[in-house]
Parts: sequence; C-alpha cells; structure tokens
Amino acid sequence: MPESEVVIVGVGIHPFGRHEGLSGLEQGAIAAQAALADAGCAWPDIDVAYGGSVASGAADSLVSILGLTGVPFVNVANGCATGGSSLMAAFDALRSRQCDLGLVVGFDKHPRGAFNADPALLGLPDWYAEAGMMLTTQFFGMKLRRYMHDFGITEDALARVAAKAFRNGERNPNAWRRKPITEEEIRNSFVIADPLTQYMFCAPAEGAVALVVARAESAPAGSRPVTLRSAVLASRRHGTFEVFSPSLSSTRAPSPSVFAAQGALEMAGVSVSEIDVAQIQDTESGAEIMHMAETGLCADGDQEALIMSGATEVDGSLPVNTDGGCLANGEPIGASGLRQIHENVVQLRGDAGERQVPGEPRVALSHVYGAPGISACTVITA
Amino acid sequence: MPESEVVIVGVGIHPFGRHEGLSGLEQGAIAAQAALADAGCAWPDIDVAYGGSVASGAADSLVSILGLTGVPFVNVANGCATGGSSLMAAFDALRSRQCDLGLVVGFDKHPRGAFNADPALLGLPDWYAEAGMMLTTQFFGMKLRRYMHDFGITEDALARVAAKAFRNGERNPNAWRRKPITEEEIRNSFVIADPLTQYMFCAPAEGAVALVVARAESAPAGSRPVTLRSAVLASRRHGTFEVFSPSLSSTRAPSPSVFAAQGALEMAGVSVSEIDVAQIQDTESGAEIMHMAETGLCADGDQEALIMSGATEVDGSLPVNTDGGCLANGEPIGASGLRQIHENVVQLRGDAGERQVPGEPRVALSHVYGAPGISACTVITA
Amino acid sequence: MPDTRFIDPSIATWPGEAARLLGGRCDGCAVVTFPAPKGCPACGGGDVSQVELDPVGTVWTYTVQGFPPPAPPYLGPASPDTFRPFAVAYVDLGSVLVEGPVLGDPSSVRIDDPVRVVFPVLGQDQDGNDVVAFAFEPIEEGSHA
Amino acid sequence: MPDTRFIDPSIATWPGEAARLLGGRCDGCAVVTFPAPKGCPACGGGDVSQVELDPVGTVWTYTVQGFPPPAPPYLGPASPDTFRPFAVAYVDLGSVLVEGPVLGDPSSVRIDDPVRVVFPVLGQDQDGNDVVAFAFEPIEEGSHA
Ligand SMILES: [Zn+2]
Ligand SMILES: [Zn+2]
Repeated sequence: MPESEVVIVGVGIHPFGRHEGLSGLEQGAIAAQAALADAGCAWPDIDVAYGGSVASGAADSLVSILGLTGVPFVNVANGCATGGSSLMAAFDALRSRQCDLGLVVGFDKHPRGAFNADPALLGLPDWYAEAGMMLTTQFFGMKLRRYMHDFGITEDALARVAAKAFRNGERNPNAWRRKPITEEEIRNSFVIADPLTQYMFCAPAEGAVALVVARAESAPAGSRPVTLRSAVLASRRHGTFEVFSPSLSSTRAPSPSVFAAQGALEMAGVSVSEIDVAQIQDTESGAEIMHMAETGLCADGDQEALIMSGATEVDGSLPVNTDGGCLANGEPIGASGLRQIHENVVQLRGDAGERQVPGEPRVALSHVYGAPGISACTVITA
Repeated sequence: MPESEVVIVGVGIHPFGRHEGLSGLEQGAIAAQAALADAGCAWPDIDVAYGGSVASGAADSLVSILGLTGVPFVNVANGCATGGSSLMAAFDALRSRQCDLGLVVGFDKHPRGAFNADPALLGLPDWYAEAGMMLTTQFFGMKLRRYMHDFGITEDALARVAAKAFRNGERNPNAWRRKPITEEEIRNSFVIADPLTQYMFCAPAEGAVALVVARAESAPAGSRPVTLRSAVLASRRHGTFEVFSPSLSSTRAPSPSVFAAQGALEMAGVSVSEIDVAQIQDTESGAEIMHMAETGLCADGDQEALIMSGATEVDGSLPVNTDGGCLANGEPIGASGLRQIHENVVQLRGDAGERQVPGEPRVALSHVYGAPGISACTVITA
Repeated sequence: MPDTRFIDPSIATWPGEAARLLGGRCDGCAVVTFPAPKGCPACGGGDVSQVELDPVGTVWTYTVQGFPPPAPPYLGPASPDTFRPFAVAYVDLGSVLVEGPVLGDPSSVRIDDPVRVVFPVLGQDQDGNDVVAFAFEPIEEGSHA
Repeated sequence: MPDTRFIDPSIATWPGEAARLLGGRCDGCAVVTFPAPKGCPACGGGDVSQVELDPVGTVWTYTVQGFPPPAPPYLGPASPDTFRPFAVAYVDLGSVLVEGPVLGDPSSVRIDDPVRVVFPVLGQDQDGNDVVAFAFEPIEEGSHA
C-alpha cells in the first residue's frame, strides 16, 4: 500500500570505458550534474542522497564538487548491488519522510585486468588461492556448464548473446565497445574458462550514472517522469551456487536473483508477461541466459529458442540488454546497476534512438547480481 | 505525518575495549545475537538489515555467521555517522515497505594509536601533511580554543567533563576505562593539543552494538519497546569549521550538528526542554561542551555553570553521556553512534543500574559528529 | 633440507594410502561443509563435528582453467612455458559437493564422470618444499576404486 | 648538490622579499579559498581566479602541537631530541582564514595577535634539499609591518 508514488525525473551518465586523467569521483559529479539538468532542478533542491563506489572513494565527497548544501548523503557499499541498494534506500526515504527530491549516484574507476581478491578478507583459507581455485572466471564457467547440461543450452547461444551485446553497443554512444564482433570471432577467441571465451566476458572499466528521484507530486515542472514501481534487494540462502565456494551443499536453493525479481514484480503489481524490456546482469554470456530464467522472463531451457530466433534483440519480443549490457559497457561496479535503470528510463521515454525498442515499451525490469550472493531488481513503468 | 510508529525492541552490545583474538565481525555477531534475544525474536524473522564498520569489513558478511536467510542487507559507510545513517535507513524501510522487523548493527576493531589519514585520499595536497598540520588533534584544540575565548569556558570545565566520563564508565560494565581519574591528574597529563591533554581525548578501540527495530504493531510479544521518534542526518555547509581545512571561509556557518539536532527534534515533535538524558559526541572534553550548545541543549556559554554545578552528572538536571561516552568507551567508529542509542534505551527502560538517571526519564537525544563534517541525531521516547 | 608438506593439514588426513578429505557436519541440521566451518552456514548452529568425506564421487560440473592463475598465490606451474590448462570441478561426494582440480586431459572431463580423491604434488613453496594438495582423478571404466 | 626548494610552488610566489600566499577567488560569489580550489566550495562554480593573499592578519584561533607529527610525511624536526612543541593557528587575512604554524614561543600566542606571513626553512627532504614552507611570525607591538 504505497502512500506516495516515486518517480524518476532525471537521468545522467558519464560514458563508460577508459578515461585518462578523470577520477571516478569527477565522473560521478558529471553524471550527477547531467541528471539534475535533465530533471530541471538544482543540487540545493536535493533533500537526500544515496550512492557509492567500490574503488573510487566515498560518494559523499561529491558534495565538495557539487556544493556544500547540508544534504544528508549516505554512502552504500554493496558491491554489484550498490546502485540498486542506494535506489532502494532513496525510494524508502522519499516515502517515509515525505521529502521531495533525492539523488542516487554510482561511479567507479577500476585498474585494467581481472578483479583480484584477497582470500583472508573474504574469510577463505590460503590454500584455496594457492591451489589455483580463487578465480571468478571458474565460477562462471562451472555454473554455466551445469546449466547447459541440465537445460540444453548450446555454445551457439553463448556466442549469439555476446554478438548481440556488441551490436547494441554500436548503437549506444555511451558504450565502451562499439564495434560488432562476429559469432565466429567470439567463439574462436581465447578460452578463459571453458565454455566461455574472452569475448564472452565483460571487463573492469570506468563510468558513472546518476538518477534524480521524486515523490510524484513533487516532480519538477517540465520533467519527464517514469514511475519507480519497486526496488528490492535479496541476499543468498543456504544451498545457492556462489563464487568462491570450496564446497556446495548437496541440496540446492534458488539464487537470490529469483527472490529479488519475484519481490520486485510483486511490489510493482506487475506480471512478468507485461515486461517490455529488461536489463539483466551479463557478467558473461551465460549469465544473461541463466538470469533470464532466474528473473522469470522465461522457463529454464526456453532461452535457446528465444535467443536463436532473435527474441532478445532490440526489435524482438523480449528485448534484453538493449544498451549492450556489461559486455559492451564494461563493469565499473558502483555504476553498473544504475546504468541498467538509465537505459530503461531512456527506453520508456522513447529516447533510445537507433536502439529504441519499437512499440512504445511501458514496463521495464532491471536486475543485478554479484558477490557474495546478492541481487537487486527494479521495475519502472512509463 | 508518520504512518507507522517505529520502535526499538531489542538492544545488544559487545563490550568496548581491546579483545585479542576476536574479529570485529565476530563482535558484531555477538551484539546481533544479543539484540535478537533481547527482542525475543530470531534472525530469520528479520526483514531488512543495515549496518557497517570502518575498519572491519563488510557488515553483510554477518550472514555467514548468523545464517543465510536471504535477508536484504545494506552496508553503510559513513564514518562516525555509520550507525546513525543505518538506523535512519532502516527506519525508512520499515515505514515505506510496511515490513515488520529490521536489524541495525555497527562494529569495529581499530589498531592502537591515532587514526592516520592519507592526504591524497582526502583530496588534500601533500604539503599539508609535510608541514605538520594533518593531525585531527590540532582541529579539536583550535575549534575549542576559539570557543573558550568567545564564550568563557575554562580549563576547569574541560577536566570536569573528562572526570565525569571516567566516573560514569566505572558504573558501566560494558565500558573500556572503568577507573576514576581526578581532575588534577587529567589537567596534568601530557598536553596533546593545548588546551587538551591526553586524558581529555578518546582513543580508537573495539566493540559492537546492534538494535532490533520494528513497526509498533509488529513488536514481538514480551519485548519492551521504546519509540524511535526520529533519525536525521546532515552534512556540512560552506563556512563550517571542519577537520583538515587548510583555510576557513571568512564567513561562518552553523555546524551540521545544529541542523541534525533541530531536524531530529522537529521530526520527533519534541522540544529541547523535554530531553531527560542525552548522549553526545565527546571525541574530546571540549567537543561535549560545544555539542551541548550545537544540539540546543543549552545556550553558548551556559555550559560552564551547568558543568561546574553538576547538572550534566547522572543525577543532575541534564545528564550527558551517562555511559561514559567516547572518553570512557573508546571509539570503534562503526559502533560508537549505536552505543549512544543503546545507552538511551537502557536508561528509558530503567535498566542502567548504578548509573540510572533518576525520575524515570522519558525522552532521550543522541548525537554523533565526525569527518568530513556529518552529524546524525535521534530522539527516542519511553 | 627441502621437505614434503601438505598444503593445509586441517583439510585432510594426509599422509597415508587411505588419506581422506575432512569436512564438518553440523550437530544440529546434519549439513556437511568443506572445509569444516566454525559455524553451520545452513542453520547458524555453533556445534560442528569433524567428518571424513567419501573418497569417490562424480563430476557435478566442471570448467577448464585456460590461463595461468596469478602466482603467487598459485603454487602450481604458472609460467607461459610450464602452464597447461587444467580442469576444475565440483565433485558430488554424496554428503557435499567439493571443488577441486581434475587430473588428466581437461578436454575429456564430462558431467557424471566417476572420480576419486588423490593427493599429488602441486608445486614448490618459497623454501623449496614440495607442497602436496588434493585433486580428483578419473576412475577408468571397468576399474575398481 | 643539495638545493633550496619551496614545498609547493602553486601555493605562494616565493622566492622574493615580497612573497605572497596564493589563493583562489570565485568569479561567481567572490569567496576566497586557500589553496586555490578547482571549483568553488561555496557555490559549486567552476571559474576561480588566482589571488595574492594579504601578508598580515590576526590570530583567529590557535593550539600547540604537543608531540612530533608522524615523519614522514612531516619534514620538520621530529625526533624526541629535536622536536619542540609549536603553535598552529588560523590567521584571519581578511578575505580568508589560513592555517599555519606560528614561529616563536608557543605559550605566548593569543587570539587577536597580529602576525605576518614568512617563508622559513621547514626541514630537509630525502635528497638533502632544504625545504621552505610558509609560517606566521608575530608582529611586535610598536613595530611597523
Ligand atoms: Zn546446521
Ligand atoms: Zn563561488
């Protein structure tokens, strides 16, 4: 029983990729200023701010660039779900406090190369890394291999997902990778973690996204609101298959993505068949495929036919990752979840240009998933 | 216009001090289990969790000790205001989502010695540290020296505040420093930053606090609720006097503490004269004195008479820092703000034993303040 | 003088012909975890008893590690000259699925393959000691474990 | 050969008799900040012009640093033998209050004391160069700045 409807009235993005000489925080400030301009309001109008970065310092340091207005600014540190958690908290603050405008921001700037992890900081024994098993890529390969075995997904589908990402990236001026790559090149690129090749994996990157949210009755005049129907976070249950697990339980449990998506649909009062466009976590090609089923967009195993028939393309019946996803944008962790929501807003506004989903999409789902087993989902409607 | 009243139904603390062989996270788990037991509920009953630590890793790692229930758990990283920000977000979540029970937790384990800071990470030039000015203790000394000059506070009052802290600590089984120290010893201890001596400063420490919060209609049977009337956060405005400032504006602005306290009182619908007991940030003796005025508990300059007449003692007319504050408890940053609320709940329940404020206190204020100029205040009522 | 040591004595009964991996079984809910946890990840219970794991099982899933893991910490052959892609699998040992390398040709590993736990030398530590770790070895069809 | 260098050439016009500290004045709201900021902390404006700060002012507040600052980074005398407590103050230069050490007997510093900016040698860097920094020096009563 929501007392107040919450709307997204402004979106801003600093392009993803590599930006020499520009800090993560500076990219965050650029995105925030763009979102404020898009909303038609100014930084001193903001009543509450939530945000975070994983590798680029405290988000509330933005006040020293945007201005010292006294705003309550909370730093969130939830890895891949930083953006989704920040949006959830801002949504709750607007409704609980009856305040007018909130800013949500995520940014990051990671060094080149794979994300490295220290076993001790994660509560893991040293031998796990010494024996060559502390690599995120192995987790992705193994979760996917079992899924392919159980539900008949082929390597053709993996290559098709990555090729779609780069084609969509070509049509997205804010994407990092903007050149199409053929399915053959993708399949023949270096095998990182069988069945996954180099071009099927996203890479650490840089970028920033900000959103201005408002209670519906406080949307700035002239802004173009879309409704934030839900923002839901879930953590893992015993028996899920997560990265960096020396063992798995002999009984399996559904992924946190299942509960986050169900929760977001339920809170939004929307059925999954109403989703017109979806942005879902594609750390690698197989993740997009598995997350299609975990979010309820299709049944396990139906992805193969959907993908090979073109249903998940921009002009298909179930467009997925229309901005090129993590594969074409790279992953600045703090910004990645908000990039999805940015793209959904752009699609519902009809502003996506060459990659616009046809037929005036009205309902959009976003989904992130990451270590140590957390997922955040949102539903927005035109 | 709060739709739902939010109550605190459980409090748990792991004693502050030094605890060889026990991680910050483990202390957090002990505090969480104590708060759940106090509330008469179990970890799987918790619908939402917020928490943080500055130096002891991600708070959501607690799920691997408490159990993998799927709970949405958001990590907050707001320095000294981590506890207050977490409580604010949990308060909003309960009201916005109509969910029943939330956990708020803060813990930390700092190495011995002063907090060190890297100028680059704070956006400061190298010369600032090379010239010997990057020391938090100088800030405290200088803010206080000006205040003493403007409002006639004496060094006697500084010593009296510290002596009170250690006397209150003696009566608090969870405190770190439990031996009284005379005002003469305090004044004659090593001068760290004139007019402040060693015993007038708090030290980095270890400890953990957790709270279980509930919508009033969902308070577990048999629990002893107090009402969380408000939780408000404010950041600095241009012209405030903050730590690590190579220059200050020629025009002054009120501290963020002024706005956080005003906001908390207003949201609670309580006037400052109704406050029966207060826990306020006492990083050093002078901070307690200045924060008494910034929170509105008295006018600038009135502290001298209040303190010297005993009004801020446990049995005085305006009891301040009844558990010994940061001076007697040390400062595990992530836990310090929640320790204040723990003490206020204990006082309103009448459970404070030897340090119980007489006369059934009914309204309690808490206040934290820290770098880079943020303050969080809460009001709770019996 | 260089010696031979096990990578972590708390995780197996090595040495010996009948060496076994060591897990922990929750006294409350009977869930088995490897290595033995401090508290049970399923129920949060604090009482966990040591248990020897079954030495044979089947591949539940696998991948092939295509590039040398960062060394250190990796103790196996990690230079471009000596590294060879190797399979890694979760092996279903009945009570629990354990992650470990699979010896032999990585391209021949398949889901449901029977495997047994073995304790080969992984590499050398800084002091020149041989470091023994655990791995899984395919059980040939027709052979008896 | 060791040389003499200024601690950060962007913050003063050193060397010279009439050396001055350099701040930044916001083109939008005229607020002055030291050192010159990238953007104005008062209004968020991006256009900031360099400005020489007044060389004389009065002590707005002060403290005495009682223990040696951690060295490095501190370049001044930091050993128990050489360290002497020194005063640090915010000095009101009219347009802005600047933080800096105050030369002389720390116990004699008082609020409202007149001081002037000076550029003494702070200490030596790793290469043995003398490093010059800024400080404030009390102006004797009756003297003329
Ligand atoms: Zn159990
Ligand atoms: Zn300005």
